[in-house]
Amino acid sequence: MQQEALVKEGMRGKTAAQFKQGSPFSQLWETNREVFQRDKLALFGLIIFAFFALVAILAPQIAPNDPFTPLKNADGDWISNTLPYWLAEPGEDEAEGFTNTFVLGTTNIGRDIFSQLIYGARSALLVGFSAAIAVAIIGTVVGLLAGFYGGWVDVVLMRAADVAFGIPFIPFIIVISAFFDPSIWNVVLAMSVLLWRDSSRVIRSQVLVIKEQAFVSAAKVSGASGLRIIFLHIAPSILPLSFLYGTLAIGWAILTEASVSFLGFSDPETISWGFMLQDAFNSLALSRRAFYWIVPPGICIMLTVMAGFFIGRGYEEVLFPRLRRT
Amino acid sequence: MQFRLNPRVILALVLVTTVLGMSLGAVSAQERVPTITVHSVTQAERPIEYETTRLVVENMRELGLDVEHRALSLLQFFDETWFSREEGKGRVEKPFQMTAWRMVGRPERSEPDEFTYNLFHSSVRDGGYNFIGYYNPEYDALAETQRALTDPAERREIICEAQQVIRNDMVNAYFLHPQTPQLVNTDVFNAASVVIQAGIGIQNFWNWINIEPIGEERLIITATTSNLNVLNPLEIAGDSPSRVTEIVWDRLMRTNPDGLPEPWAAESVVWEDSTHVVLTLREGMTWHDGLPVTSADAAYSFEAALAGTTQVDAEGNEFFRAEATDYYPFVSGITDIEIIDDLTIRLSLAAPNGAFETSTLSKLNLIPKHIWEPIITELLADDGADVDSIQEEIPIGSGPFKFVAYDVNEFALLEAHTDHWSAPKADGWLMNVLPNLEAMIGQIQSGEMNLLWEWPSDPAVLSDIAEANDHLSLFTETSIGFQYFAFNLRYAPFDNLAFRQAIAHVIPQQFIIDNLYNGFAAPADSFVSTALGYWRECDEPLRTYEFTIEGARALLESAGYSWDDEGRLLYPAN
Amino acid sequence: MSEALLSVRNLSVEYLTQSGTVYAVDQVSLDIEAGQQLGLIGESGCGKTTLMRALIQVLPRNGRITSGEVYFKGRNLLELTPAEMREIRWREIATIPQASMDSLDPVRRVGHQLEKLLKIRGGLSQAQARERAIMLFELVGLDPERLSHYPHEFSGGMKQRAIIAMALSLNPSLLIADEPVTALDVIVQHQILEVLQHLQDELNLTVLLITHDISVVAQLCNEVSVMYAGRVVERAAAETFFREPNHPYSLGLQQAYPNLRQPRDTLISIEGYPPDLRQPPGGCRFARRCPLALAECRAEDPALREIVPGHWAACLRSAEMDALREQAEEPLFWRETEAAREVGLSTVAAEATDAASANGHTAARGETAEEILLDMRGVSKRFKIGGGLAGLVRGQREQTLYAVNEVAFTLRRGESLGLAGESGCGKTTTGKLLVKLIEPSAGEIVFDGAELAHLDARAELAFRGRVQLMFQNPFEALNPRFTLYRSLAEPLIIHGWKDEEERLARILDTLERVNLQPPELFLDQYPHQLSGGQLQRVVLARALVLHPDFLVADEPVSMLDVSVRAGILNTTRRLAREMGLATVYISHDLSLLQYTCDRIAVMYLGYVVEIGPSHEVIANPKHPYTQSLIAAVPVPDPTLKTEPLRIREGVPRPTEQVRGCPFASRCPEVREACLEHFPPSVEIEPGHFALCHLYGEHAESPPLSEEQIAAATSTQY
Amino acid sequence: MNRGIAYYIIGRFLQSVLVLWIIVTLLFLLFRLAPGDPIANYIDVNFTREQELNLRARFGLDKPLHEQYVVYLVNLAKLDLGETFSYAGRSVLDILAEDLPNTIYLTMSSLLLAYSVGVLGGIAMAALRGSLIERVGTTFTLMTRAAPQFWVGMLLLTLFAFQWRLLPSSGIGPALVRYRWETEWDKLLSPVFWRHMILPTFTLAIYLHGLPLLLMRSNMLEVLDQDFIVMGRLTGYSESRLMIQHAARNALLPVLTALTLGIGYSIGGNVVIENVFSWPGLGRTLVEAVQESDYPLAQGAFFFIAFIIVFLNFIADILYSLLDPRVGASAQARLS
Repeated sequence: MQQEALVKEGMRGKTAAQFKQGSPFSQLWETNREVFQRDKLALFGLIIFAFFALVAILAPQIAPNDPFTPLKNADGDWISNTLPYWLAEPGEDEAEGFTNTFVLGTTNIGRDIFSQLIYGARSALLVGFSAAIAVAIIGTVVGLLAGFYGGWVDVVLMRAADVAFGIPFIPFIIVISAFFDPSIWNVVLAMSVLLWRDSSRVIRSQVLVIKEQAFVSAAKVSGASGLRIIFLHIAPSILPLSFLYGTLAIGWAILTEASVSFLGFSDPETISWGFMLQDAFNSLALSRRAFYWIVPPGICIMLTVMAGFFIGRGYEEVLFPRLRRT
Repeated sequence: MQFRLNPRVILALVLVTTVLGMSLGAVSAQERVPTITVHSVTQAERPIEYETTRLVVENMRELGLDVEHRALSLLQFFDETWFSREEGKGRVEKPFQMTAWRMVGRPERSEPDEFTYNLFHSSVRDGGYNFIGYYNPEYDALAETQRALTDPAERREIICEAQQVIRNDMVNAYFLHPQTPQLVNTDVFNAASVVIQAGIGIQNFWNWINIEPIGEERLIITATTSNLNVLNPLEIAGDSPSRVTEIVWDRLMRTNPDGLPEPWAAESVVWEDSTHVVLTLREGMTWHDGLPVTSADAAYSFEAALAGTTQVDAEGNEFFRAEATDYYPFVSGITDIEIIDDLTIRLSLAAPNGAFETSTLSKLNLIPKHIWEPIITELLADDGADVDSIQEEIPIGSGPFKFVAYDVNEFALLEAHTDHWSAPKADGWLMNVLPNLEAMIGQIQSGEMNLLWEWPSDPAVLSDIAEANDHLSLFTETSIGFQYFAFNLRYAPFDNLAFRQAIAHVIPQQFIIDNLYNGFAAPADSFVSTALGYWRECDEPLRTYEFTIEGARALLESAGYSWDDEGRLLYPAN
Repeated sequence: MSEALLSVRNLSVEYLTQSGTVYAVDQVSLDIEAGQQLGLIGESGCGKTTLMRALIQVLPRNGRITSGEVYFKGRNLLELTPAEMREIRWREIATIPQASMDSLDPVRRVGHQLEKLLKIRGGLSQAQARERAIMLFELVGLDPERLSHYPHEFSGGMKQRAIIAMALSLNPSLLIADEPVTALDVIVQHQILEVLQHLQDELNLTVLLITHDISVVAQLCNEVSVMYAGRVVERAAAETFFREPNHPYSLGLQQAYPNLRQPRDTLISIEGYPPDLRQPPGGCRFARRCPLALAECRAEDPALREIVPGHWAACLRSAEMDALREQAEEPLFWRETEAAREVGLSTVAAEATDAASANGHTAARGETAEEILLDMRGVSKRFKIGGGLAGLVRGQREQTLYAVNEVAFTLRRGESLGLAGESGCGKTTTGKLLVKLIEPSAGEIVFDGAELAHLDARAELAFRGRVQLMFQNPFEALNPRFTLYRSLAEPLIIHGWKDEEERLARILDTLERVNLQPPELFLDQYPHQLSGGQLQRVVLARALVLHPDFLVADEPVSMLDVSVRAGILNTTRRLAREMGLATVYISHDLSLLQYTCDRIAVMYLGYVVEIGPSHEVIANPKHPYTQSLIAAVPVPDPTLKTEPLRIREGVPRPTEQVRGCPFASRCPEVREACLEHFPPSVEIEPGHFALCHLYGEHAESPPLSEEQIAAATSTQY
Repeated sequence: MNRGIAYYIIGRFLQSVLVLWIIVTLLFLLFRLAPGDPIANYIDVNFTREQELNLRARFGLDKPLHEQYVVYLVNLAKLDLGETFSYAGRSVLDILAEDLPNTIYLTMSSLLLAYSVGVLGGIAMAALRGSLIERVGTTFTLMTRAAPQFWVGMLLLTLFAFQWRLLPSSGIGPALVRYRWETEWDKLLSPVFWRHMILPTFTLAIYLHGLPLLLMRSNMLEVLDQDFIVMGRLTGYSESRLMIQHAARNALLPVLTALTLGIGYSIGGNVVIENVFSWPGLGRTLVEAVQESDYPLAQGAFFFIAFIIVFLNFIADILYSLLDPRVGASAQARLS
């Protein structure tokens, strides 16, 4: 019956172009969609990223003030240490010669905290995503090469990973930041130099598993070259793992950048949430109980990092279904 | 994974663009003033200095200048400024152009010679403090003259003249003397007994011995944010160790609260002539280990500072290597040390030195010969080690406080040396290292600490605290140190007086004092602080450079500078 | 039935899954009387394991019992509290779970686990537990010294023995064994069966044996139940069942697999696969695959009825069965099922060719007429493991694994050769050498006149186009991210087929040849959308799409359900004939090789110990090892009880090369010479060689005494 | 212990030595080839060129790079980390030896707290899988892992030290108490020391408990699905016995390894918290040394931390192979 229907549809006459070529990567999209469809938290994470990405892109439009320029009152003096308008005593601002419209108040040198928070999203996402991309790429390439070629390639690359595991993470980044230009890119670079270690190991072991699968041997028997096997047969299967480690690296990178900024080794020309906290700490916001200054950057860091975790967990559940809750 | 172009590549690109721009603009005869780099340390290291620089850089841009603000960590900052004075000789290719700088107010700097000579004399251009490369024979003469004079009034006249020259030449753009807010717990101490030293504040020798406990707590407890890494009478290690060494080891003379030297461990200081001085020790002084202080100890204190060996460097040149590197310059003018009797010695100088009492007799620590002679002898035999590698287990001095315990970079605990002829009123002295300012203000409020003298952050915080806590009294003293912008006078555009003056005009002195320092600073116009009243009593006031961008532009215009269509500043036509 | 030990009444079990409710067990009733050994047979997914787990109530979290009663010694187990149920478990009903290899806690010593069980569940003291543990180990044929070993130090057979010991530890009234010998090598399998048989006789155990392998049931059980799609479809005494199966499914199963003792020319292939239990079809659930199905079979759901006393079947035509049986035993008849028609098996061409080739295959071949395609000349493969700097940093001592040793044979065009042996004998490595997936350490492989080691890049590509490999596990053999079209096009793309339409035409043609009809239907599918049997056909299609000269099939059907194995074998065999393909089959299963191959080579520790025409090797084995292997194969006939083996289980690790005969340590016929001299390869009959001293110059060498044997074998075992 | 494991340990040891050597070499290159003169900050502005040369000679910086490298390796082998720039006459080892115990106390107490809470929490989460409590619990744990440690420290500091003045804010104790501590025992027996440790310990533990908790949870879930647990159920063991004695024991192995690794990483990662709470440990010294450009000290502290990490990675591997009988054998079993 089925057969007859097919013939009626004229399937017999179909040309090659009408069949799915089935790009090895076409299912990746499916996997990604599955992650976010299956896991509400992962979707929530994605929404958080989208939100901060939007904030970062539109920062100049959203931020009421320049994050660096101290705000000045009518006399030209800086409006420093102002409480958020919703906490401040009404009328105080007029007496001081300005109108308090500051959502989160101002710093000790009159910078708008809310605007800093918005611009902070830029460096957070920049650091997070560039580190994630670097980690995913390095980890994937290293894992693929080590796993596929084995032998000396494997030994060398995995010993390199061991070395990366032996290097203390935060101290390394501190030393790099202190020795070279204090730049957000140096922090990203330093993190990328180390963070691939986890992903490469996991990807390598996954490659070892896939490599042993019959379809890879089949490709070999058919005469496929090493590169063809790596990119066509193995890579598509381990890319979700790369995504997983990439998303986890987002959190790591943001946290690390914050820590390094906090210790004072970051680029002073770039506003980041870690920098804001450092500024607050060094400007004695704690003793002023300036929670409006201390709490928001921390929450923002936490949210972005958690978004990464959520998405990572989503991937984990799809990749390692054993952990799935039933 | 190239994330960022090497800054040098960027620099090269900028240079190429500049050159291109210049060749394009070759139709106009005049040349643009090239991009100026202004150095400062990072915001994390010194936030206020950083903000000031930002502000000034903004204003310089108003003059039609292309200005880059280069904020660096201390290490790199020094590399690119102090160590990069001249083209081709520095640690980096390009010599610095303009940089934020500061001179910290140390007690020994109350003597004007230090700044007068060291900052500007042409002999210290290559390696010394005159890193800006100031060269003015007329000034050199003034600096040398004041050294030789022993009469204060005569010296003052010369020093006033020197200040005039520097101010008029706009060698450095001074803008303020910081005022350090300091707190004393008046529940613990009698407020009236606090002694403030001019240009320094409450962290002075006189205060430590005079401040009077009135209650149960009889210990002076204070803190520092900086390193407390060595306690050595022959080394000047930094601010915090100096606080300890100056009270554990006595000195022959001491700078009094007004900044002038007076006899201390020496009962009398008698100048036989301008190159010979006789010093007589007080009777009955003892070292903390109980032995008497004798003239042999005093003489040995000088000998130890003079000790050293002649060595040959890699290129075959001979040089003298002093063991006490830090103190050697202070005593190098001494040609002979003579013990006259148990309490008396006589020093002979190679040349008259007006600052000898302040910069030598008030600086050098008296050290016990019985302890240090073996150490120095051993050091002289050893090529590698300097005296600064010595840390005594239990340091022995003869000062009003004696050593109890010390933990590197943690704390130093001293107790009163009750046998001292001027024993302190407090029972002891404790300084903790607290890099965390939050902890510091927590402790001063809770009483864990009762005297706060170092405050590298927002002064308003301390004044608020003083206001909120009845038991805390606020003291402020204008520092003898100062903040300024240093220009590299060797190269264009800073080799031009009008240009430098224009820059001086765009420094918003009062704004910085009001906003960045919250009023805790005094305007500066010279390397001699207004806190040093005596040396500022000059006939003529110093020239003022008020904050005016318009004025600065007018000044430049009258000096032949002009602006191109894009508003960029152009050099005068030849 | 009143004296039944266990009585299951109308039991239904469901699983809640994301894609719907699976009605895994549907209204099943079952009885086991004390002392009875009931074999429960069925394909995977028919609900037998679920039934077992439901009996003792250890269903997975998403499973639940929806109706029915389970009476055990008169108590309804389903009404017990969890604590009461726990008491029943193991004490009364002990279970040997499926995959029992992993059922031991990996981080505790086996003895500890056994003793703990005896103490906690059996209430014994430590000393008593120890004593009983030793006794139990002896009972199952394990050295009590092994009590202090960890599970990973046990071989598969030993683990299974340990599990049996644990199952017997509390003297349960009922022993449930779920696939107790699956995944074990044939000799080990035989020995475990011997243990079970022995225990049954000794202890008069009541056993519920769950398996897909009817031979095991034939050997162990006196009662048989067949499950299909969540139902019991037949129940009979073992002898009756094997003599006169009533349900067509039972009949099909019995005839679907080659039988070493009664070889058949063509096997029955039960095309299709069991229905989706999320939506069980109305009517008879087997109707789609049944050659006897009538229109009413699709409408009426047959109940399990007693046909003759003690013989129950759920088939509308069970009354006519005696008459239909002969017809139903004809393989071609099974091509007429609805499922078979759907995959196009009924097409006249396929039928004709399959039948023709099947009939022709045993015909003697003129050896001279055909050219030699492949020549293995003393090929060896050694693997170095560990050692060197890499091994040093990884902490591995250098070891050499002698996987394949001096293997020599030739293969002619169109000829088929079977490689047999236990796991670890080097047959898979030989297969990889043949297709140049790995390079030999010594010796030469000459393919069509060219030495494989010295091919240049172009020649190698050409070689790759002529040689193909078919894999054991069809679920892994295709890239899960490729559509079938892409998978099939890959070899063509690699070999420079640029024209897409030509590629498509070739692919469609090949799919048709492997009986996937209509081929277009499959092209857009992903592997996970196909059943195992279909997938294996796709794998075959991919192997053949380049029209190779030579095919290596590594355990081509071992992962598939019995019902579809025959279909794959038939198709492969037919196509090999059609395309003039030389074929090497690799299998642990001699009956399969006998069915498919012209010649059989038996491997042991990397050596070919015997090679010869299939019928010769099977009917007249010369090498003691071959003899053991053949003796170990279970027979699906309860009347033919297998003999106890004289060979010990366990293949030693081939990490050192022995001086004498590699088989000496296990050989029941071992002679003195066997320990000293490497055996000669003796041609006993024309084309039938054995690597054994029994036929060579040392044939008269005296047999070893027991002590000598013990000394000779202790080093390795 | 069989020969396989012994061989495994030797192999792992050699591997650790190799890794350490590479790290040490990288460290050398990093510190020598970084922009800026290593002794720039140390050279007094009044120094003559001769004095500077002398100083270089003292720190061995006048020799060619490869000679410096050899000297450096030889010294490291003798555990001679050189002299500090900024602490007069004190060797780097001396300073670090003083810091190390403090870092270890803080690390161990926080890890102990974190892992006890984490393991128990993980078991509870696994037992409660699917419940609301589990969802809230794991989300909270994720939050603690996502929150910057120093920020949590700042908040705790504000509340407990500044607002309520319940706990001291920094250091290990007032000098007046400390100078009487002559030995480590005096310190450890002093309640003052423990009071000072509370805030940093909790701050760290809040962060650290997440890993063992999540790991334990997922391990438990994985182990609970394994055949030997099914077997246990078949044998009639009670669920709680299975949960604790069988599943938890097996699930604990990776957590123990994580703990061993965690010690190393915590010592490296405590840097931030040590600075927030002015805890005189390796991390604070490292940051100060970097800020002060005290190269020998920074290099020494870095080496110390790296050494501890590599050593504990080694220990973790060994521990794992001893605790899990499969691992030692797997080196062999990997053969087939």
